[in-house]
Amino acid sequence: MSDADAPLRPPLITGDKSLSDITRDICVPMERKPTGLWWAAFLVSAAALTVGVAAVWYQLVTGIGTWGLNRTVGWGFDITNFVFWVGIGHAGTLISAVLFLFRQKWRTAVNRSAEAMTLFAVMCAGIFPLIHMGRTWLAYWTLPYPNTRGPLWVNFRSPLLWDVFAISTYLLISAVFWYVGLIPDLATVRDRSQPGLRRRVTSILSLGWDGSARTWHRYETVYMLLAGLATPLVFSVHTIVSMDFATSVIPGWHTTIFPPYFVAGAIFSGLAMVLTLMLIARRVMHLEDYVTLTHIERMSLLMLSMGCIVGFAYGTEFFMAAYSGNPYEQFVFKNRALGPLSGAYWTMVTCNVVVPQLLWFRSVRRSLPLVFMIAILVNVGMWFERFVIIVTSLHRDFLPSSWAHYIPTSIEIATFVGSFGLFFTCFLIFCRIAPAIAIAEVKGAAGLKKRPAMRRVDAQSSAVAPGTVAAETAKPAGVS
Amino acid sequence: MSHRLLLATFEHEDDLIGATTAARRTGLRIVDVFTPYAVHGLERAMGLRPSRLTWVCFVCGMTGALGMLWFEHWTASISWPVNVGGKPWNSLPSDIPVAFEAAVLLAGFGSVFALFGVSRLFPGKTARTVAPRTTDDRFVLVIDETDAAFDADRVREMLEGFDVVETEERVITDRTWFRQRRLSS
Amino acid sequence: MNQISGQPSPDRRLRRHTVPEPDSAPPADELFSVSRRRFLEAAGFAVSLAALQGCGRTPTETALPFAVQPEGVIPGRSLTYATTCPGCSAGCGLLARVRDGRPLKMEGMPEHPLSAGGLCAIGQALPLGLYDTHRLRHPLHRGEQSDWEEIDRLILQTLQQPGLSDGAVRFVTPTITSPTLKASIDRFLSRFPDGRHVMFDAVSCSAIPDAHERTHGVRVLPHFRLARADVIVAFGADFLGTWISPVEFTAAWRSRRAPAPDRPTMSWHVQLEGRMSLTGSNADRRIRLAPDEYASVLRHLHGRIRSMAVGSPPDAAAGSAPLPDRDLQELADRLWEARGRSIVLCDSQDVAVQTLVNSINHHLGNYGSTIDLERPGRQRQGNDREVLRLLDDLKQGRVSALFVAGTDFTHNLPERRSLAEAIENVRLVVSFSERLDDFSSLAHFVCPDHHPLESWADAEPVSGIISLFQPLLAPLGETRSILESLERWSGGSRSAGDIVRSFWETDVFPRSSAESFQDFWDQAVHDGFAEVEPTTETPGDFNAAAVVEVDATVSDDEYCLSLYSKVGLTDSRHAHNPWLQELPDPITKVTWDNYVCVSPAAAGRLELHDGDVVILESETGDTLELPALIQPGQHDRVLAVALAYGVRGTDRFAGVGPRWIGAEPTVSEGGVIGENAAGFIEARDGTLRYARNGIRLRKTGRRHELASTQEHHWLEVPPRVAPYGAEMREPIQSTTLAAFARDPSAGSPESHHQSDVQLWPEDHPKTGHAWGMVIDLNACTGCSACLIACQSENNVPVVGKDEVRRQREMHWIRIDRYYSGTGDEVDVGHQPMMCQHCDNAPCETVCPVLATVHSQEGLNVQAYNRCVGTRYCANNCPYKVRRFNWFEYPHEDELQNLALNPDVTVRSRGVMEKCSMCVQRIEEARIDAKRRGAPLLDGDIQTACQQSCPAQAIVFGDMNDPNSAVSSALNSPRRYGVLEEFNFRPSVSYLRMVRNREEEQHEGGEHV
Amino acid sequence: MHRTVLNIILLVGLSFSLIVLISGMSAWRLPDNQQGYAPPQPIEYSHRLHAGELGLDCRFCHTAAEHGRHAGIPSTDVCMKCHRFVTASFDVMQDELTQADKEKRKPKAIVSDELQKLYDSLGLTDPQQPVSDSLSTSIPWVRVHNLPDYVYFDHSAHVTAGVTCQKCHGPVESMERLRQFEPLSMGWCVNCHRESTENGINGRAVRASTDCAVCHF
Repeated sequence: MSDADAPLRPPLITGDKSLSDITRDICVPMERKPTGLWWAAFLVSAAALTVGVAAVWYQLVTGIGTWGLNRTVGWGFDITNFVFWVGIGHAGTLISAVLFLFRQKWRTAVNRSAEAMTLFAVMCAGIFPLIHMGRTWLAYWTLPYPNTRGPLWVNFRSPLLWDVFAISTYLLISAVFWYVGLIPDLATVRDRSQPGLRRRVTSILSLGWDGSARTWHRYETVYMLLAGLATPLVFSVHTIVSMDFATSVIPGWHTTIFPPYFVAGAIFSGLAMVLTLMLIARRVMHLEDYVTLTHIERMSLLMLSMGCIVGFAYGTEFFMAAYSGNPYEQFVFKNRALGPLSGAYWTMVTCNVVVPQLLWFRSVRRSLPLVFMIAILVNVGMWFERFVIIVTSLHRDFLPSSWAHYIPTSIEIATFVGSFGLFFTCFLIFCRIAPAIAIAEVKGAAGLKKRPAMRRVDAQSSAVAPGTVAAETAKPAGVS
Repeated sequence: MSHRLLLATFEHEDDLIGATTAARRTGLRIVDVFTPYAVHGLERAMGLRPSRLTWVCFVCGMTGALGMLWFEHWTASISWPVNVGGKPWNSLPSDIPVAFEAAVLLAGFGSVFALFGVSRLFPGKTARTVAPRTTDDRFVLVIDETDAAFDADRVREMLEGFDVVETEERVITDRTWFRQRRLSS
Repeated sequence: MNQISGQPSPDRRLRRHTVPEPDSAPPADELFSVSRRRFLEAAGFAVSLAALQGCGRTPTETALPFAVQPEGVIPGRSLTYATTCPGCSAGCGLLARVRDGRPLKMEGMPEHPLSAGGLCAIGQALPLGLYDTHRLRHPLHRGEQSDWEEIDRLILQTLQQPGLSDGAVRFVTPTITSPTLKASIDRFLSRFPDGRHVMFDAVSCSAIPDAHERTHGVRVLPHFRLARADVIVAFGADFLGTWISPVEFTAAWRSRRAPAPDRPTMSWHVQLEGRMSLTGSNADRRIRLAPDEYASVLRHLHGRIRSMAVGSPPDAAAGSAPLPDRDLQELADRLWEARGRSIVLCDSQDVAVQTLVNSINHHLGNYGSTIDLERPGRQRQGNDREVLRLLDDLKQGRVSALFVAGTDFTHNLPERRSLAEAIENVRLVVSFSERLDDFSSLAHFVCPDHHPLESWADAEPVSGIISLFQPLLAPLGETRSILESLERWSGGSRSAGDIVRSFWETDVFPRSSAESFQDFWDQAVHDGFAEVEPTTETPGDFNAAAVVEVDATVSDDEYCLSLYSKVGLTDSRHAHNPWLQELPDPITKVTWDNYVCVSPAAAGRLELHDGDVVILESETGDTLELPALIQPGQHDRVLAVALAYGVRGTDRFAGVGPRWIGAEPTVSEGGVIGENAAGFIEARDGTLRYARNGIRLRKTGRRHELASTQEHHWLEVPPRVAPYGAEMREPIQSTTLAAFARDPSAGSPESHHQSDVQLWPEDHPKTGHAWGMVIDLNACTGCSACLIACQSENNVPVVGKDEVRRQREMHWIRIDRYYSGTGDEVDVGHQPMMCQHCDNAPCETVCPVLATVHSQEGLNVQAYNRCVGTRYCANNCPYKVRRFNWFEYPHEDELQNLALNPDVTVRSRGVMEKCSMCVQRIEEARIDAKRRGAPLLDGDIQTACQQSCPAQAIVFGDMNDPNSAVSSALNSPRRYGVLEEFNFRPSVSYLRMVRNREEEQHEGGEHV
Repeated sequence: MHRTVLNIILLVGLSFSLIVLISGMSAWRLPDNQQGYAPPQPIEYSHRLHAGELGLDCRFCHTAAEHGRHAGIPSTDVCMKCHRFVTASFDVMQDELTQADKEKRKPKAIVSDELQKLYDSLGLTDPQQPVSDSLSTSIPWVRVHNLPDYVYFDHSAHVTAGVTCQKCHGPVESMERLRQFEPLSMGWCVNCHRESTENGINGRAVRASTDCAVCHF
């Protein structure tokens, strides 16, 4: 339904913009010199990144022993962070692709940064399985390439190998999706720029885009295909990530509920991250006209519903454990809630289930500070969810003799901080070098109609039947 | 061979679509339209057929899925069968995730590269924008003046009915440019 | 290797010494380097890395062949030599596998009449003690490096000084079972008018021979024949762990503990003890009794048994017993029922108490059946009265020369400081220590003895069973056998080999029935031991008058301290062996420390937690600061501390394990591992007492983290998180003998049968061999010998205390020790746990790179060089037996690296490892069989853990061979698999534990 | 016109470099592949002469190959079995004999340079002298066939199964200086194992397992 046809809905873009206003508004922030705020943010992120790089370097040189893992808890911060970042990475694609397929026009305000976020989050995520390997330098052995060892292939039965394919496919497809979306905008930037570096780079990267309708026509097809591919991909990736646990034998991991549970969690955490970033970007980059309260409210509602789904999953896990009659399973869940790591469990429940219930109130949804706070808490809670799933299941499994504790070391924490550093550094650089909002899509979705509308009547005198024109113009922008 | 073209510039997509539809109705040969964003309905106005890139995507996806399934089966039970956890040689269910990923990867890349190929998009290509603002806020309709149905006055009148901002006649000789737009070169 | 079979095989003939003796002693400085060079040659393929790099290839490696090939040496194949274990005075038979000139692996000798194939952790750890850079390589004169000629000259010169040679010359050794050495010492001392040989055992049982002197007229240690005992009642004696001859006793004890469905009988073992010992943890009935209560209970028991035997009235003056009357009567009745087939053992150092024990055994008619005085043991000869007299003499300044060999004299005695001062006044102090220990740092001369694997010696642990030590390699340093040192100082010049050989010719050969000495000698060298006529010391008749009234009053002191020796570290000599330091104590599972064991009740009173530092204070004002450890099953009044800690020089382990910013050193620089508790040994009535009253315990508020390999010790899950109806885990299944007699499969939980249903088609039929293992939990005592055997065989690294504390110990086989019951009365179960080689292995499925897969013979194999280290396999292992190389563990000590088994890859950082079921041995045996052209037979392959097990609890073999030992063990009704209800299909099975009890089973099987 | 010429030149250049590249590929090896390695040895020992021309069996010197894991580099006293008497090449010694015969003198002892190194290593002044362990030093032969530490190859198992030495070591009897003939990569081993299991060795059925633990433990 077109916004033009639905006057009750508030407009997606406020502030009475023309097409070139949109171009200017979006391009100017990246053409200006960076603000002090940007620099401050950048320095903080870069410092965090440096800390992370140092920690990873030390770990690679010295050994995984610099992490707090042990013979019982083989995964801790590493895979927690991995799943956390993958989860965040999912919202980007979901917002971009799923909302595209559902013709939700408000996505245009956020899809570019959401996609970039996906890309950077998946980068951060991908680093963890790499560095968590005892011999990172042999990571390429997980690829089935012809070799002189027989050839010795890989184990396609291992969920970790599925992960390799899922994560790399996801990274590549996200990157392509993002880049394809960026091409017309790069052309716009190119044509705005003075001769110089920016122009040279954008003209290479825009691949000679000239705005031809024929190209646009194919482009739209491919974009829709990519969106169509990315949607099941998102589901498959987190399904596969969940299978790392679900296909194992460890009580607390071995459960069929994990794929939908993980996907819901991923969307949840992703939405929270997008909200967090959008609220910052909106403020910092003065995009109040593009990221409106309506957007925020809709995202909040989505987050609320995801929070409820996740909460339902938590409950279901307990029900299934109790109902299964499997003492190991029952123990793991009781141990989660009441054992030595119950703090993590209750943090998770509070942040992910209890706090989001505030979003039932419209006043909360429309209060930016509150929404921001809730989004941050959901991020925290979702990190703890992964921690709870991984560590509390591992630390006390079948044989009591091998029960163990897990305390992260400074190196692990520094690595985690570093992943945030990487994410924000990349994001801040992205804001400086590429249009943070999809210009062409905003223009297309803005529904800028000709004023005054009566002018169209004049056209009747020409060879065109007015009714046809009106119908044909309205339709594609609307329901179809 | 060169073509003599008429470039009509608009400010609004409504006008553009109106003008394009009108031009096509009158039998004019629409060489191309240049827009800053994907204008919905334009393809219908221009009479463009649905893109066949969907087929490319489908074929690539199927190739990826079937190829990967075969490869997984071949490596696990023909090339070097290894007993992994007592699982049967043919572990089809565990082959599905990777096959799916391969399908998506190949389909995605296949269709994007097909798009680049068909639309002649490649790094280093010099963009031949007909007007600098077509990537900002201008819509340009390009009509073949060489065409037999072209009547300069009627066309101009029609365009003005759609609030044309500017019209310009231009001779273009780039053969590639023609070929892409299915003009004889 | 088929040295196990009775028939001499070609390999057995190779058990001769081929290593040249260092008789033609080269000049002093060169000795080490020359032997090193020769050693390198002997290594055959000792490979030196040259830094030359040709054409971008890997560095050039040179291969040095022998110049002259010794006969019988095939590069890369090990030879087995029969010798004797020098780890303690028990004298177990040893088969040393020597590969390319390096002794690498110590194995038990199945033919040996005492040890019967087992070897304890100490014996297994010998190679690391051999390749120890901290062993002295030169003789020392007043701390300075010297040479033997100089030393000999100076010592002889000093000995001739007037006033010295006619003064008191004392020669201190621990128990010497070697007749040759004893003769040499006697010969050396015979030159002095007041020369005396004093035997001092660091942990002595002097009261037992003393009591026999009183009751039977001979001061001997009887030979306890546990294999003949149907009822064993032990007061504190940790005979399965550390007491006298644990390997022999374990084998004997185990022989009576194998109930079969058709013969459901086993011995009844009651342990009365204060602390929780390994033996107590294996007893059918364990009664908590403080050491100062032994006398009272023994007196009551004695009274009852005597009244049954001779009809005299019960001991009326005994007062009230600290034991319920019902229990006492049961003990007395069952002992009496099994008279002649029972035994009462006691580790008390009170001679009066031991005479009571003798009297009980006498009335039960155990002498001559379970207790052998005709062929007495010589495994403990220490005489505390003489030691105390020597200490007195030293303090009075009456000793002019002191020679100490084989023991760290001052370290193991109380009042170390005054003793050290007294020693300063002795004019000649000579130590034969192999390292600079506490005493040798006081000595004027240190004349380092060879490592026992480097020299000739002999031993007669039990009268009539005499065994040989033969050198397995040329000495690594410029050391000298004590036999040779004494020979030089007595004016002779023979080599150690000659000394032993000529002693055997004159003194041992006449006791044998062999025709010629050469044959006798050759056979003895080949077999490693010989059985000869015992040297008889006819015991007199039982002297009832010797049994005196013992003071049976139980002190009402708050605490009673029990000093004990720890399994694996019985002696301060072994404190330098990192394998033994990192060996988890079989009961507490703590490594790298000693500590005060306190009962849960006492800990509750003082609000103590594991690792809280406490101060022990004796009545005499001695103090000891140690971390506390809460020990379930310990008597509330008992505090237990292990001896043989706080050994000088153990700060060498400061650098053990990985080094990184978060690492804490195992021991601080200049510190020692643990604290020496010898200061609390009490000398009373002519014996050294290891139990004393009047101890005060104080909490300091400081903490000292203990490194334990087990965090949760109970079969019960913590009640707070226990699911309803599943409060207990069931890795260890057990039943009672009564239930077993009714139904041999009693104790099997209903729901836990492995299902035969498979979800998918069976694509992997095992047509060839199918390797499997069965572990009899009824036999396993938890002694942990297998653990060190595995470490030695499989190059398992030592990781240090900090890593153990982080729960990253690397042992491939661990002994899970579970308690069940309440905090006071607990049952203990020991369960060896290693890779179960599941047919449906969860680890294999999840490895992305096929680094762990299944072999066609049912092994779960791990290809280290393929592993990328995701640790997913370890996470998915339900038994948590996979071990990850968190760091590159140090291999900088080149000498220590010689202990590495060249048949097993040394794993690098970042790869997973685990039990391989000694696949290198399987492959070796397979190739051997192929070479012989014969099929692989059951018993051709023995895993390292199986070989070492003194209780023979582990059986390994081909499950597809219906006649193999493992197949018959698998058919036992006691068989079960851990977690088998999950259908992992483990190749390792366990045999359910049977306790000799009457009580009914609980619902669904009794747990431990 | 110019463009066409340029295109032709480019095309020719491209195909030329492709040919060079492809021909170079055959000489290109993966980092760990030591195939073709033929380092100079401390003594210029000729397998061609001993194993080829004189027809000595490999196991005459490499005695351990049948009995143990390592084939063994022969100990130096093995050389002395012949070289106690043969101190130089046959032709040179023969010439000297003839010459001495002609000149009616005792033949001079002729010792070749390479064999002199052998005698030096054994500390012999006269080849006829008995070899003594105390005087001798090992000859530092450079290892040619060198598998990684985590690979356990057993010579005796292969020799017993009937695998010829040449199967892995190549035509050593024609090599003046020993050269690694085969790649000795894992794939090479595995393929031989597979082939042997399928076709047998010398017509005898064998079971050459491809389990990891056959070589890696």
